[in-house]
Amino acid sequence: MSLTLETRDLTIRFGGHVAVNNVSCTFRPGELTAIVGPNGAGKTTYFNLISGQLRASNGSILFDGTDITQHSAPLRTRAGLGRAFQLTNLFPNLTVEENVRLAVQAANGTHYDMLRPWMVRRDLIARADAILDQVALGSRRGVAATALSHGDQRKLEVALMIALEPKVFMFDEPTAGMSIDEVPVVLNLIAQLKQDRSKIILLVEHKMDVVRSLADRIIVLHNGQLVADGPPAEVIASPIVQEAYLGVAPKTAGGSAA
Amino acid sequence: MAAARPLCGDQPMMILSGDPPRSRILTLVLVVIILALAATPFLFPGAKALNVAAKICVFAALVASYDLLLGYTGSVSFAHTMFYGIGSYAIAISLYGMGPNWAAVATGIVIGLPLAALLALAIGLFSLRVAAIFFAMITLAVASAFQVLASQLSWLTGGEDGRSFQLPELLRPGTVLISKSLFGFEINGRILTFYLVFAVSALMILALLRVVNSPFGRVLQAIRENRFRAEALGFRTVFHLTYANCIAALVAASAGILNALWLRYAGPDTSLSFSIMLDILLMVVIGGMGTIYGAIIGATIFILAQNYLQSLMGLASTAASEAGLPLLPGLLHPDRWLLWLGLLFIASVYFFPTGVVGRLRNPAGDKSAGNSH
Amino acid sequence: MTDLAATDPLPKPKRDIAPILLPVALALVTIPLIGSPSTWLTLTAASLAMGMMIFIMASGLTLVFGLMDVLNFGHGAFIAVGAYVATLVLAPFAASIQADSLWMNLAVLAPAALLSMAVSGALGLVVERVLILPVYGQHLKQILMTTGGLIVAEQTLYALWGPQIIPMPLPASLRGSFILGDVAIAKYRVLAMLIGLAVFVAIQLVLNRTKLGLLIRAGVENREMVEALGYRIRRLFLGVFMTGSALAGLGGVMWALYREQVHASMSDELTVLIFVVVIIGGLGSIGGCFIGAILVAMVANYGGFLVPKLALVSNILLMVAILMWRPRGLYAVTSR
Amino acid sequence: MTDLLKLSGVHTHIGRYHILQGIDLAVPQGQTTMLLGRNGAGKTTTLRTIMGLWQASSGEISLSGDRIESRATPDIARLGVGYVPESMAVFSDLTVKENLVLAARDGPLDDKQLEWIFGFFPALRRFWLSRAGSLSGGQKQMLSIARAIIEPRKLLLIDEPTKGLAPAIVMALIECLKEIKRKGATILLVEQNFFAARELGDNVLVMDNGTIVHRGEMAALAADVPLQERLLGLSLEAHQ
Amino acid sequence: DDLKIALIYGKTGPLEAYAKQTETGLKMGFEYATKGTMTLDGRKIVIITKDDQGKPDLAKAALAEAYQDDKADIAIGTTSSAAALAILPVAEENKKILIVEPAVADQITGEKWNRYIFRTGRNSSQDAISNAVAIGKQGVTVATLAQDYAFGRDGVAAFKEALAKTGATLAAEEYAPTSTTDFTAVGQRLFDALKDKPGRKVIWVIWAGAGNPLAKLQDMDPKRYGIELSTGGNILPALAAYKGLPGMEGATYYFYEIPKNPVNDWLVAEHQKRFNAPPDFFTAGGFAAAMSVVAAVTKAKSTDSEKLITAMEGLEFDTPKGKMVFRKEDHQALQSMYHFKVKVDPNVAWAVLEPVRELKIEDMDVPIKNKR
Ligand SMILES: Nc1ncnc2c1ncn2[C@@H]1O[C@H](COP(=O)(O)OP(=O)(O)OP(=O)(O)O)[C@@H](O)[C@H]1O
Ligand SMILES: Nc1ncnc2c1ncn2[C@@H]1O[C@H](COP(=O)(O)OP(=O)(O)OP(=O)(O)O)[C@@H](O)[C@H]1O
Ligand SMILES: [Mg+2]
Ligand SMILES: [Mg+2]
Repeated sequence: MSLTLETRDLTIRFGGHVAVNNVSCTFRPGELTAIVGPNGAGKTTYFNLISGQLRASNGSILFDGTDITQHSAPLRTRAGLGRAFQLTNLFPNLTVEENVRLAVQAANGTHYDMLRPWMVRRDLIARADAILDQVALGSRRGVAATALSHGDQRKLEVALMIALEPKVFMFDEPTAGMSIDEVPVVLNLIAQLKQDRSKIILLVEHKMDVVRSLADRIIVLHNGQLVADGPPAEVIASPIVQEAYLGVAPKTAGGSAA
Repeated sequence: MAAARPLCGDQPMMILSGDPPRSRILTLVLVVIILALAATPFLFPGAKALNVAAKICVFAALVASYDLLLGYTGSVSFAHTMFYGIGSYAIAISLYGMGPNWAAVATGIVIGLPLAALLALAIGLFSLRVAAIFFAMITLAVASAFQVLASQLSWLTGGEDGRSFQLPELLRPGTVLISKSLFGFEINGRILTFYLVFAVSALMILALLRVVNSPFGRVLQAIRENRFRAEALGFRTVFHLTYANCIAALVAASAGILNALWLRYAGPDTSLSFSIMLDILLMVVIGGMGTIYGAIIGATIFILAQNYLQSLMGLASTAASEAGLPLLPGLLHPDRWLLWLGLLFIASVYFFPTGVVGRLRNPAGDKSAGNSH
Repeated sequence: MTDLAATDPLPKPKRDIAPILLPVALALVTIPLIGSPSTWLTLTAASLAMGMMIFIMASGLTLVFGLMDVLNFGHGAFIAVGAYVATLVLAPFAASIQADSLWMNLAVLAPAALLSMAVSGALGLVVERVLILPVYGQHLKQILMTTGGLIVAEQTLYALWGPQIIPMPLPASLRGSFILGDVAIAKYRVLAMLIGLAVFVAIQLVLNRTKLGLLIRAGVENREMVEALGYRIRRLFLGVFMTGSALAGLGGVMWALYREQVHASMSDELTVLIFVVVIIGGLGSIGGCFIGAILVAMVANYGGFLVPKLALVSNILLMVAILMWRPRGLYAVTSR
Repeated sequence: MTDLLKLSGVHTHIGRYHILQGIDLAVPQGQTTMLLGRNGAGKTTTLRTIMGLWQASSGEISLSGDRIESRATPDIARLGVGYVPESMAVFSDLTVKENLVLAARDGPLDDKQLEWIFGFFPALRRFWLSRAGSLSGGQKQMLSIARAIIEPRKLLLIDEPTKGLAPAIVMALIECLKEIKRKGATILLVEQNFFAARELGDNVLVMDNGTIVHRGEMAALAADVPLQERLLGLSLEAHQ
Repeated sequence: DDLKIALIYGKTGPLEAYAKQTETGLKMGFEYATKGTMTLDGRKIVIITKDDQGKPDLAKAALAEAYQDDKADIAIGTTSSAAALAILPVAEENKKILIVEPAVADQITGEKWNRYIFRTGRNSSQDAISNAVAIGKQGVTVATLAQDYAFGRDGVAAFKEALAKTGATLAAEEYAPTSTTDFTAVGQRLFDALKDKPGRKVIWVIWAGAGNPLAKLQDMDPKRYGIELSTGGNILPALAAYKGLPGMEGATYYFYEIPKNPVNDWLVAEHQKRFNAPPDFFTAGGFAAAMSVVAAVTKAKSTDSEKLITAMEGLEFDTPKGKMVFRKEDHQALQSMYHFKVKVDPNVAWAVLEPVRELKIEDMDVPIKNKR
């Protein structure tokens, strides 16, 4: 199994603030790693560093044996790093279907084809429709992305990443704002992806039950630092998670959890 | 082969790249415009009508190329007339310098087009990385610098006066190709030039239609909508934008070449001035942004207005004053035609927010949905 | 680590003074290049005054374009209108203008300027309601609307006043220069400098002492949310637009007096310049606009003296240089 | 008990779409009313219609007896309505401080109120002078909530406040809202997190397809698993 | 049939004010020359006007239209020099006479000339030379300020050449962009170039369009170095700005009070009567164009282009500026210019130009620049 994603001493500073601080970690295929940590711990920033939206101040990122630290975001996506955003980030005035078709097209490598009309590419259209059905958005095909409700936008966000057919999936709170009956759709999807043992899956999630049921491994970020790494049960039980994250022994005015 | 079958039957659709006008009235209007343009030399004899028709052709192509940038990539550039000017000047300078022969025409094309593309490339690579409004301002600055340059290099460009030149024998008005006795019409070099302009413009518009309806064109739309997301999907947007800029620049330069050939003149006022830039903007918006067909309609409406509004107003003004109406004659005085042009700018936004094409395609005019964000 | 303890006082913003030092540095660097101290002083004083005059005209645009994000290509119309309106007052009182008494001159000038501001402000009201309101947030349509408005305004001015240039003589007491040794400082420029400073201080105070600046920036980003916080943003935008228009009117009077003539398209020579100043300063920053205006004037004057050929492109060079140093202008108030 | 907010027969159209199809609901004074429902049910649209951000095409909306359905958004806000939108809508160009300065419409920032908010959301203190646009997702959510509670409001409309918040902060938020309620505010809360809903809600409304399909007490719904399954498509207990 | 005269001019756009003067002058000129009958050679004079907005492409179209669609016999125009240059070939293609008025570019009767082109207006050289003759003398030192583009440079070149013949010396040539608004820098350079020179010192300014460097230079107080300012004439509204420059000398094309002849007397009186204002630069120009047409057709007894050309070469005709002659070689109308001195009269809205002397055709050596 040669496909690995590794970060070495990954660091980024914004002015004086170190958002991700010396994080070294390796991710392997067939393993779903959940990344947890308080708000502002640096989880999204860590993703941004890996997928290229931000450039590291220090450290390096290795993917599939190559150092991609200096690669641009599009290049990393093409190399197989897929990313779904925490704050929904779509093509607002294009329809749901057009949104996905673009991702399918990107996965297909059809970037600069300007000689053939789009219509001719029936294969791409069919694939886009299949993915929409997969995330239960088939009925909303022709609606502009901006007219979707928040939960539906979250699903579309996930659909875009699936359409990219990446080797690494980075989910950033995929279920936030999704209604309880829809959550299983996404969870099943992730579970399905897990079946394919050749993919690396990273999941940022604040819902602990989701983490518990899906994760093979949990890493904990706190103040930008990696403070725990291990099997779910062990990590969740650790004092740092209990205290700083779950707020079981709260320092602020929080009440006790059920 | 099964997949290809139905498409073979769809030849007209393929010429239009699968993006037909999608409205019966629109189709009708387009057909009328195109037929009228094609038949101008026979339907409307006289220097003026032919001039207007040629100008419509040139501007339809020019505006379509601008629509590629504005309507499809969403970048507001003020440097488009610069490319138009490069085409014009290239042909003018080479015909002026080398004399009226085909080698000079070829030289003009061979120098003008790559120069335009190169400059578009440079502007693209330097400034497409900055925010939209800065891009607009940088292109504005570059365009005005280019204008200064054109007026400073007067030994080359003729400065403020521009360059008048002669066409190769074949294209001159005096060259009679088919004499009047044959059809009752005389086909001379001027009419041949007109058809050259017509054909090349039509080809360019069809090519642009193909580009915007290709997978590449979809990516441009995606960039317009959300550039950041397009990057995250793996599209290297700087390349896409640069290609789009280069294509637009090439078409604009070609339109410039056609215009210079038609006018036998190139100068700052006819090809570089900021007011032409604004006219182009207006034509895009009247016609309908992001539709390509809008370019044809916008150019037609605007250029007809530009050429006939003044005389029309003269008639209206006389009529109004003869009818003894107060105030109206003054407002309709032909010298005030620019006032009405200004009102046209404003009215276009009010009444055709999605352009004529948008209006015809979607008569309901989905207004409130536009406010949703 | 960098956690603040709950009792620490909240941090205070830092001042960014590099842009302020820029014109100072520029002035100092040119001393040896120009050589003659009197020439240098003349040029520097002239630049400062010209900068203030440009600032007066650009200040309106920096409110409207920089802060409110309205790409107003018709700003020049307000400048012209202001100038024309001033002639209404100045023409009947030509005698007091020609009298060589500062007080008599000002007694006519001040009401003329105030009337200009009032009229162009009122025009701003109409323009905002009719042309701008439907197109907030849509740059392209703003360009069309305001260009259309500019054409209409110009044509109306032609219709009312005729196409010819109208002379607008400088008051007698403001002609000529104060001569100190070999240094000449035009009197009118001293007045311009005073007015420019006053405008600058006034805008700064209003924006810093109130929430206005914040509100406008927030309103540009998300109008709905500002309304949901209980602010009547429409009225505010209207008010700011009118202020911008009135400032343009004032600028028009100042400029017309400087050029000693009035013409409907008198602002054509200024439009690009003013946009450059607003961009250099950083969108929405009054301070940046102020420094930008002075820089533009300085580069034009020092450059024009040292390397006259440079004058052709000095504004554009300056803009490119500044944007290379700070891609969003001197002070990046907004992230647009 | 009086109803602070009342909607009757409210219909809302967005463009061609008919989204709210006759909403009748009442929010009792001093209580927390939960608005539940699946994605696309129309919860957000309901809040936006109350806030005047969408125009109700018919029906009545009254706030403490005054009709507000045709008032402009700022006027509704000035009646003492605070709003936390679903998209958070922090002003990303402005700093945290400036966001809060704007939110305190009636005067300067009140230090005591500020310290009280910092108690729940310490991150806001830490990033006091940072651009709101650079905050993390959860921090933005905190700022958006802080903006609504920086001044006392009569009515708070809150759209999914817990999404993206870490469990500890969810706790803090629950405490915070409880305290606000104790101080007399009325809350209409859209929530997908059932744990939070149960902790906070006095009453519950369930929406589907642009109408209210259930109204009742939160405690009753929390106890009735079959009802939950019928209304919300899933047992809530199974879900944290 | 009618005698059709087409007037191509920039009636709308930036040159509107000039164009209107030309039109008025032209109409009054025909009226005067035909003694109010508006008939010539037995044919009724019909004036067709065409607006080119000062744009070369529109001017070309307009002239082609005038010759081809409207069948104009003679065309007159146009306001902008660039547009005038662009339409020269159209006259040649259509083999019809074009009288250029009031565009001033030298090239019109220079390298871009063709045999169908005549010009009643003055050319830039005439302007520059008359100014050189007016201010140039042994012992005078001159520095020039001009716009930095072809016209400014050509004007200075012609001026320089003529100045050399007068024995004056040229100390500096400064060029500033047309868009210049602040003249402090260039003023300093001019002062530096002149201030230590002996004798009379003059800064000669040639500046077309709106910008007005004179007042700005004056405000910098050139007198303290004994420097005088000088420039050519201008239209009346622009002369208002000369009020701050009493005593300034230069040479002008026309000022309504200067020429003393019956034509001008009629024009001034009649114009004052009809418009309550004296005639201006371009009124006189339009008037002269009309007079030349009448003289030419009367002499040729035809509007056939060839006959007209023969008749017009060397043709002498009266104008508000006195006698003009179409020079045979380049068809440029040679004419008097006027050396003036500025006087300020508080009752007149503009500065009054007092005649110093008339620079007659013989006083100026206007080079022939066309290749015939
Ligand atoms: N562009 C930036 N400039 C300055 N600070 C930043 C920037 N981006 C992120 N930060 C800071 O870095 C920290 C980490 O942010 P990040 O978004 O990674 O948090 P997170 O772990 O994803 O939190 P959440 O669970 O709330 O989404 C935050 O405190 C944030 O304020
Ligand atoms: N701007 C809009 N244009 C058209 N339709 C819209 C628009 N906004 C929302 N809708 C539609 O209105 C319906 C209700 O949306 P709303 O956002 O109110 O749902 P919601 O209950 O808040 O869902 P969620 O839990 O996903 O946030 C959805 O079907 C949605 O697609
Ligand atoms: Mg995050
Ligand atoms: Mg919602």
